[in-house]
Amino acid sequence: MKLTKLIPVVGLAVALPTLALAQDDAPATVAADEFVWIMNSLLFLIGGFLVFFMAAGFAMLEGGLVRSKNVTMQMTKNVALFSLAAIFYWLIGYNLMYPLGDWAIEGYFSALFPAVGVLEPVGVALADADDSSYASTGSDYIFQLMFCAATASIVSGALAERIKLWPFLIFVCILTGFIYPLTASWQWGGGWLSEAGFSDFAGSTVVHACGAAAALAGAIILGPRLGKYKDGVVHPMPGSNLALATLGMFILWLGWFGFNGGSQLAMGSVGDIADVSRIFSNTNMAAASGAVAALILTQIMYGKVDLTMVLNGALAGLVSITAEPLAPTLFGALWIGAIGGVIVVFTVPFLDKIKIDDVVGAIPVHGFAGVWGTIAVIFYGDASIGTQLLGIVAIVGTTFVLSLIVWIILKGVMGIRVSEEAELEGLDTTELGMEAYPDFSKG
Amino acid sequence: MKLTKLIPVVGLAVALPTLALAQDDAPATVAADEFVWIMNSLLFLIGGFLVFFMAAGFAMLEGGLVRSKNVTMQMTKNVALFSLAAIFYWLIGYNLMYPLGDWAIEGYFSALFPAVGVLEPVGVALADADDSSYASTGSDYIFQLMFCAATASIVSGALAERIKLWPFLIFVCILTGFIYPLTASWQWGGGWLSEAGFSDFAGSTVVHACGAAAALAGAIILGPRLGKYKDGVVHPMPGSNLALATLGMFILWLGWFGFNGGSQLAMGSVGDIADVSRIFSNTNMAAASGAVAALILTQIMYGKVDLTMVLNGALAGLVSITAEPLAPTLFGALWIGAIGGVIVVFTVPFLDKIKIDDVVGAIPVHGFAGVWGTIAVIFYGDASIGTQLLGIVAIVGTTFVLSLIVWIILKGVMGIRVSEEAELEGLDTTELGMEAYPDFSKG
Amino acid sequence: MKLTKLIPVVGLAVALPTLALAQDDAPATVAADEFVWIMNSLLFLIGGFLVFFMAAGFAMLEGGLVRSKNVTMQMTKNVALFSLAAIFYWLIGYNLMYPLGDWAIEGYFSALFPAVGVLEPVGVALADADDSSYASTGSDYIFQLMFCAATASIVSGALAERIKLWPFLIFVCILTGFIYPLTASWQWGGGWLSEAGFSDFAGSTVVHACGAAAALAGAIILGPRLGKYKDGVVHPMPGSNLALATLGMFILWLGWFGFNGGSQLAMGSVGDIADVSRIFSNTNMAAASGAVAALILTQIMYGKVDLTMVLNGALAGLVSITAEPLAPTLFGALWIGAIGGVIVVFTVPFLDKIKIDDVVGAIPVHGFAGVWGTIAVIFYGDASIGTQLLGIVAIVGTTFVLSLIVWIILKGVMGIRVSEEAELEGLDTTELGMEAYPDFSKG
Amino acid sequence: MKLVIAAIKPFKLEEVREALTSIGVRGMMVTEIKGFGSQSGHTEIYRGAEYAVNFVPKVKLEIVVSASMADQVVETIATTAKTDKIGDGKIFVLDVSSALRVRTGETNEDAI
Amino acid sequence: MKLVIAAIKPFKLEEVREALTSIGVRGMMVTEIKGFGSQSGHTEIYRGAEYAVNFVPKVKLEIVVSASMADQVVETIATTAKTDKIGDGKIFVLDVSSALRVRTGETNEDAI
Amino acid sequence: MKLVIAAIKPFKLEEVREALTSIGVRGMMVTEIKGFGSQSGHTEIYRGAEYAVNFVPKVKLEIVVSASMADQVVETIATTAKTDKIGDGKIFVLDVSSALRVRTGETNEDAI
Ligand SMILES: Nc1ncnc2c1ncn2[C@@H]1O[C@H](COP(=O)(O)OP(=O)(O)O)[C@@H](O)[C@H]1O
Ligand SMILES: Nc1ncnc2c1ncn2[C@@H]1O[C@H](COP(=O)(O)OP(=O)(O)O)[C@@H](O)[C@H]1O
Ligand SMILES: Nc1ncnc2c1ncn2[C@@H]1O[C@H](COP(=O)(O)OP(=O)(O)O)[C@@H](O)[C@H]1O
Repeated sequence: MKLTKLIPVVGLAVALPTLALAQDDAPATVAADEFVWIMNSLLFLIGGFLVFFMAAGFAMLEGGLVRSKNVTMQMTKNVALFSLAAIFYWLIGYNLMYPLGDWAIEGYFSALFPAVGVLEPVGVALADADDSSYASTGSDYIFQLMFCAATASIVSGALAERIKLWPFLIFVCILTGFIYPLTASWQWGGGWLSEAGFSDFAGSTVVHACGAAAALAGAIILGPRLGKYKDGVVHPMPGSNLALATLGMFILWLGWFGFNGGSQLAMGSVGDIADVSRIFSNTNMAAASGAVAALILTQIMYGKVDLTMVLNGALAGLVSITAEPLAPTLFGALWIGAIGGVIVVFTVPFLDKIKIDDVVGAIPVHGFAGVWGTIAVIFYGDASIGTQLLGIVAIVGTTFVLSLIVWIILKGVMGIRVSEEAELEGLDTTELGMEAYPDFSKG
Repeated sequence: MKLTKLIPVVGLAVALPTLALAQDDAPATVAADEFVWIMNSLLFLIGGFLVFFMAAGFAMLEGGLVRSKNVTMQMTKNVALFSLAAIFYWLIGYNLMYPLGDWAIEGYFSALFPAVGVLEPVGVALADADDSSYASTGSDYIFQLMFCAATASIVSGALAERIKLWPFLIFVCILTGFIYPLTASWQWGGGWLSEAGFSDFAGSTVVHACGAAAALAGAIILGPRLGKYKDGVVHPMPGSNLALATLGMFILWLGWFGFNGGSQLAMGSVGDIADVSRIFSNTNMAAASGAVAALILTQIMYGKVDLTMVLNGALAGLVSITAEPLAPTLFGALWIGAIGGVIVVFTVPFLDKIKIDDVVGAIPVHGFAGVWGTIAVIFYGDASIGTQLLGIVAIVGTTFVLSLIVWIILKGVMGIRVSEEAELEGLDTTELGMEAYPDFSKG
Repeated sequence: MKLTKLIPVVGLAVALPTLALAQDDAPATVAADEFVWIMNSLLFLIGGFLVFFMAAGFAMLEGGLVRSKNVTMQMTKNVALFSLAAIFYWLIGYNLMYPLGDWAIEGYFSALFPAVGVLEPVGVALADADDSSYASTGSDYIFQLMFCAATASIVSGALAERIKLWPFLIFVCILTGFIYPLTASWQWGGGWLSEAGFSDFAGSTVVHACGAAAALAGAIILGPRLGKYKDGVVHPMPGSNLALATLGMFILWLGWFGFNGGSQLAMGSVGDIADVSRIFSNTNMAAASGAVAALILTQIMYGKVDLTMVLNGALAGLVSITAEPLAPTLFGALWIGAIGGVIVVFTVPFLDKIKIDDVVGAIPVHGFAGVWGTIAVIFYGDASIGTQLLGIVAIVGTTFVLSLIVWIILKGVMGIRVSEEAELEGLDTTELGMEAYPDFSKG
Repeated sequence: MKLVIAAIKPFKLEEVREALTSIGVRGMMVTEIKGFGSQSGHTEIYRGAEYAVNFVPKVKLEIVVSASMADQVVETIATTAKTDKIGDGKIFVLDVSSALRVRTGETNEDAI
Repeated sequence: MKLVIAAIKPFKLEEVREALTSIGVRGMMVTEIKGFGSQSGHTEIYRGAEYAVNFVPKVKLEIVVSASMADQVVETIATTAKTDKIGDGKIFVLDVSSALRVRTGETNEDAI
Repeated sequence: MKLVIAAIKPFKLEEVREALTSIGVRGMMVTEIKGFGSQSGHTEIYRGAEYAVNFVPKVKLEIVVSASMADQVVETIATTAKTDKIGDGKIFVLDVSSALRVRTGETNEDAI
């Protein structure tokens, strides 16, 4: 054998006791409860790194859809927002989101607020695990954290090219530390919404529409980019790098397998792994049909295919299936995703019509398609339209109002928008003093 | 514990019955057949998302090797082709490829044509699984789908910078819905080729040479880019972004671990996981030696290293080992991959000599190296040169002929090539009205 | 069922015997030792492909931080170095690093030198496995190889924009085939350092500081880029593509989950998977806090956030936690990573002050932060400051001296630096005759 | 005829183009340049090292117009591009001895 | 000497260069520009919003030649760059008072 | 006034700028161009196919100076940009009939 790093020896030691459980005459076997716990944790770890990578996907998508004079700033925001989300979700969010039945206000507000997230001790035994029938706290934590960060990524895209760095980051801390965990606790923390029977498997509303609501509030307070709606006409500001934007979309699609698949929360049984497999298949189908819907629709409506809409369409398909990626048949996933794709093609111009400037189409993709996906649960899952609407209104409404308040305060206190000159010259040189593509020669 | 999303409760419920199987006096243990089924499904899910990511790899590689005036189009094609493949493989391909012993024409044509793919019910029990000794249908489906989509990605690279969007996409539907599944069924569907003893572990021929054959047929009908072979001399049209192309190659390399590793189709036993490990090691070695071979060879032949050849070399190494990534020793993988690398360095100029314009070198990489890899099986696997050649001729020949017919029809019916002016000005502005890099400033 | 590829039949066959072990009256169950072995191997495979992807991360980070006239060269170096590492680690390194207790010089030099790496036979049974209580050799091999390659990636970044291709690649062969495996064997090969009680979980020193030491030696012998320190002032040479650099950082962050998580070397027990979960959480937290530290510090010190420092900060956080990602609490990971971020902000300019030109900040990130992380083990792990310093001095010192010798010889024999003209015009056109971004138009 | 060369701030391009169109200018050549001038020299910090930014992004307009129109064109650019901030730009006028429209073969005044 | 400035369609560059070489032109400066002219103004749709594309990609050639050769150069460019489609480009000629080849110090006619 | 146009090797830009500043030049326009000249035509191999590289990257400087300074500027550029290697570049001088500083409205000599 290879005498390798010292750790494994310890590691294996930990493994032994459990084996002892088996009778002596038979070979040591694996206890079912340990197996399930191990496999569930593994699902979260795999899902965790896949969803983590979505942070890169958002960054590339946004970096490709802003103008090159704002790319350094967009990169900075994306790296910073994920990092701050990781800190504030640990500091406050995690326990606010999961009260473990311990509420300050029953079903509405966790009693574990404020308290930092704590992991299980090193080499914990199943008996001492926080939840012996679920998965390791660390794996659950890393997985849930990624969802929280996603909401902030959604906001950064919508408000790009004009918002100041620090006010944006302060908002991110509040959103990821407080707003999202609060509303999410109502559903995934076992709060009143879950009691009410609201159904949102992986978060079309809990995560995506929530992020979109925060973005919408910000877009309203912040206002459109200078010249975007000059003289009542929409003046497009084309993205600077569509190859990068396409890469971002693909990375997000990849991450979504973890986003939805991991949300099965278990793969330690035949039924669970089969379900995760269904989820993978449906998620992929919805993304594909969303893209194809946008492809065909833009060809018909504009006479030319619009790549940026196709990218949004795929993402809208993904968001649409997120509320119920398990129950639908592949055909179900196809039409649910396709409608998501159709929605973006119509809502992107719609937002422009009402003069809400969403640089990357985050609100149509995560908001409108998110709402659609949540409603679509009624077709295959068992949910009533009533409770679905209730959940949408509750989460989107609350997030919107709270965000609006925060944005207004930030605006009043420190201002959230860069100077007119800075916006015109580009945030990279004016706010950060660093061009993303400084060379004379290409790159 | 954390009362999290409601789903897991269901999920865990599903898990319980199986545990009941164990005797009461002993702790509940894991049934071996369930364990194997779970692990095999997990292998497919991991392999599935890895191979999915190859779609992004192809997109970046191609986006980097075309000129910037055609990048938006190349991105559009890559997103669209994957999405359409996902739909048509479900609609027709999957059942055409896997007749489950139920043939319309014994060993040649599935009786399940046309029929859409269907997944196992939610929370299926092992007893009700489609195949209790294999893996979940959903996991197999998502994994196989990715292979199908890869064939279309190969075509898009070869025909870049001059083919019209829609005819190309129609071809993709036919290739992924019909042609590939048909020829693949002969081998992986348990058809006549597998009966004949043809050996192609992960598809050097079944997938890669198949895609290359379809691309070759297209390249012939479509003709070279304007000016590529003006006055009998080759006029290179350098790729616009070699950083992007390099990223694409790395992503493909990453995906290949899933492509070959997942093709072990099992990891629920010591022997299987050890084999998957061998496959990972051999796959990596072949890619490395392919790259090094091209590195050294271009230095010697041209006096300068050619990065684009090194990228192709790594990919050729990967394609070469794909037909038998398990049996060879690491040394075997090294020389098999290296020869693959050598092949591209010679066949890329060769294609130019016969005036076949393959923009990214897809035919040398996937075709010539694919054939080589399939033949190389005889050195380590147990396969006869005769049956290997039979399989190559059967699959490449059939794919080529069928594709040729489709291309000719498409050309006659709607035309497959953009106007001369559009090609000269670039497809992005003329066909899509959208530049990939529109800014004055870099990016 | 689906009659799919022929391999699985074989695969499953292999699985059967093991099940036979169970008594006949009870359903076949999974043997614990096999389960552990399978899960450990799976951990290495997942960790392996994640760490592999770091090669792409390094390539993008470096490609984004060099000037566009040197991007083709940087890509070539990154692809070539990984490929050569894969070959030389197999050829020599692996057995030099893991003597399996069989030393030529007890604790210092493996007796298995030189000998090529050999994998377990196809379909190996547990009884015949190289180590029945660990994992498959193939999985261990692929995982360890990725660590080895990382050291070379570190060097390429530091010496960019002026070093000749071939001398660099020769150094890579020596570093990955000999230097790293030798020093690493002292710790992970069960050598004298591990005996001495040195603790470096995933390699803050064994891997990162080692790579940094090799880079430092090279940077000293090679000298700074022309004009970098003209007239005693630092003349920054801004990176050409910060979007690419950001992507690279995110990919590295992703890979680090495999780098640290996989280093638990086991996940076949509740304790181990829970530990891997802790590691994931701590690794993520350290990266986040490293980024935030650099974010805040650059804002305070320079009045503007420096994205390149934030990227370095995240990486420094990752390197800092690598020596002990398991034991610390999340708060521990936070402050350890944050200090790592602070370190880069101060050491990047420090290196410039002493006129050592490190193009991408590899020495601060992997060297200084690596040393810090190794020392920080004493706060949570059980290690004495003495042995930690001993290990740092031993590995960094040895690597530095050996590298220095190699660099000096290379310089004397063939010269390691491109001509002044080549450096000024850029290595892409002069050394490789190929621009990375040749188009007039952007891209 | 005259060739009017103007270096202006990039974000003023669209405005200037509109103003010129409104006074009848029917064509121009626009180039992305780096400008050096009094605006140059402010310092930035990159990875801890302070350096002077000598070149700032500008856009160069080249417009050939009939001699009679030259002054009006110069004036229009001047008024539109003006922000009263340093770096607003410069305008130069040169003589053009002949012009030709490729498509029609028209020459001089008719060509522009 | 004369400075010939020509704005042509990018894909015509190679052809024009060859034609010019064949008549003895030994040097030129090529710049990527955005052109505004009669060709401009066609509309495209971006994310559902219609907008006018005012600037189209062009390539600008700057060639200094002896006065005697100027007309031939202009003519050669005109004939080669011609596609009879709108946007073919324009050619302008200016006077050059002096020229110098850096490497040799040769001046005027000898320098070009 | 005179317009000095110089095509030089990109890596000489900084040096030339410094030299010009030291003799009192207070502004210039810098453009990235592709140059064609005697340096052109060397062959490279791309994916196995040999081809002639006709255009090499250059940087173009455009500097408007008072007539009296023109010669000194030309000379300064010439001496600084010189490497005695082929492709060093060319310098051309044209007449400028008027200049204007947008910000202040200063004209001619005062504007440059
Ligand atoms: N003498 C000159 N020759 C050519 N271009 C010039 C000259 N002086 C200035 N410019 C151009 O005009 C731009 C603005 O000039 P600058 O001196 O920076 O601002 P201001 O005109 O307000 O003093 C410069 O960036 C440069 O491109
Ligand atoms: N007055 C002008 N001054 C400078 N450049 C011009 C002028 N008119 C046209 N051009 C250049 O010539 C190009 C072609 O001219 P355009 O009017 O579009 O086509 P056409 O010459 O066929 O009418 C324009 O894109 C622009 O770059
Ligand atoms: N007649 C010309 N008109 C305009 N630019 C020219 C001319 N001749 C040369 N140049 C520019 O000068 C650069 C250097 O000239 P070249 O002939 O290559 O080298 P050298 O001047 O040393 O012979 C060319 O790349 C081109 O940009």
